[in-house]
Amino acid sequence: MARVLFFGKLGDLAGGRARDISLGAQDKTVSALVDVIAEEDSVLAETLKEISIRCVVNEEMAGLATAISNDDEIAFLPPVSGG
Amino acid sequence: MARVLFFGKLGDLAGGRARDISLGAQDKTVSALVDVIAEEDSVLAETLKEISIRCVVNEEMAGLATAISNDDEIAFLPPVSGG
Amino acid sequence: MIRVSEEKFDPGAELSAFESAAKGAGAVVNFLGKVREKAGSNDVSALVLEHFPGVTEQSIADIEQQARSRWKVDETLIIHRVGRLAPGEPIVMVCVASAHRRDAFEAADFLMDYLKTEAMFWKKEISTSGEAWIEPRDQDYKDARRWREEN
Amino acid sequence: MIRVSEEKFDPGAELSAFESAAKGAGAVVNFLGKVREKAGSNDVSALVLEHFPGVTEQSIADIEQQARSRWKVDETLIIHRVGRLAPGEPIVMVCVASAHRRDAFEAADFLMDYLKTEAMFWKKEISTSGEAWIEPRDQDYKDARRWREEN
Repeated sequence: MARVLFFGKLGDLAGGRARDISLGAQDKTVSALVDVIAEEDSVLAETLKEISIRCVVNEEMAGLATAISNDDEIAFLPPVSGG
Repeated sequence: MARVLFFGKLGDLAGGRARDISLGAQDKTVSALVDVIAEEDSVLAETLKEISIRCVVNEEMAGLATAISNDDEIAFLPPVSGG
Repeated sequence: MIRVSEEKFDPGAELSAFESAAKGAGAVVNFLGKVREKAGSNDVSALVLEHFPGVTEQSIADIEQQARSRWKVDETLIIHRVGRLAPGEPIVMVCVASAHRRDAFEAADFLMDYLKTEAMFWKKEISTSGEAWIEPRDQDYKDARRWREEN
Repeated sequence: MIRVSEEKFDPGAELSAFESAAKGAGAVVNFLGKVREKAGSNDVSALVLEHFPGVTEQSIADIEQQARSRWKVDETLIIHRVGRLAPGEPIVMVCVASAHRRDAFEAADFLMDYLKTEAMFWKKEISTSGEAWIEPRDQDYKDARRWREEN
């Protein structure tokens, strides 16, 4: 199972901050993960592909083409706002 | 007697922060006061006339031509340095 | 030092500890950000701050490192709260100690601009008009760009 | 508020009181200046600050008024010590509370530049190399001029 994290407004949209998702053998990238999510929640999946959303895999900056597996933690980050 | 105040390095030069000086009937300006001071201490008097020295009479900005009398407080201020 | 925590902090006590420790620094600049009480005409009831543990701290460490490479700074302290905050509560505090005040002012100003636009936090304002995720204002992005254009 | 006094002050306690009183201000910027411990390679033993009672307070009030006319500021606090100060002791503290951080940063920065070059204080540094009256550095005058040229 891949651990998928949704921050900020994405957590509200996903109905939770974390979700465990089982990747099939053919699901080798972040883009494929988004397609898996789209099967259940197309609105969330479309939002995850927006240009303003950043992706972090195992705490490293990543993109839709980044390779992932069931051992990874994939986080989706909307625009940040500290202070 | 006019009350004359010397601040900062001028106080060190004058050997004191305040001095009471009796102005004669002809001593009607700050410039005349400086001349009275020059009789006893020409080095101090020359310094008081330097461009960087400001003069305040009764808490109002003044100059060498400002009129004064024995009831006044005349302060000489070197460049300020706060903070 | 960097501290990201759900715990309330006391700005006065933090400044005391910081300035006592910063021996020899002539100048200390401190910024304190607090939860506002009004959002337009609506009363704010809470601010909820999320972070990404580990990644957030690293993003702040990167920002701090940039400040240290650009200005002569003796000590820095960055405190940022997460969780649910009430109006008027301190959110963020940045302290910079330096030999001269220009370095301290500019480094603190830079740190705040970058904390606003680069550090990994997300915040939701809960007010009488509902809930809203807050993103940096155009002014915040403009402020952050100053440090790129000028240098 | 403006306070010129021989009494030591506690920066942490002052910040606490200030930020609690500044209800609703989202941003508080605080500058603290301390007596340096070294003058070049010489150890500083004391700083002696003179002022002109009444006139000094008025000169600070003028500076504060300028800041308030240029930036949106909720509250300001200016504390300045006079008399004999030991190395490491606080000399000056400026606090500005505002709705937004740019106003608070710029007003505090301006206040310090003007306190350095316009407020009626004179200071003598006593170090292992003797006594010296300190005048603003060229950098201080340059800093103060920024506010004239830019606006």
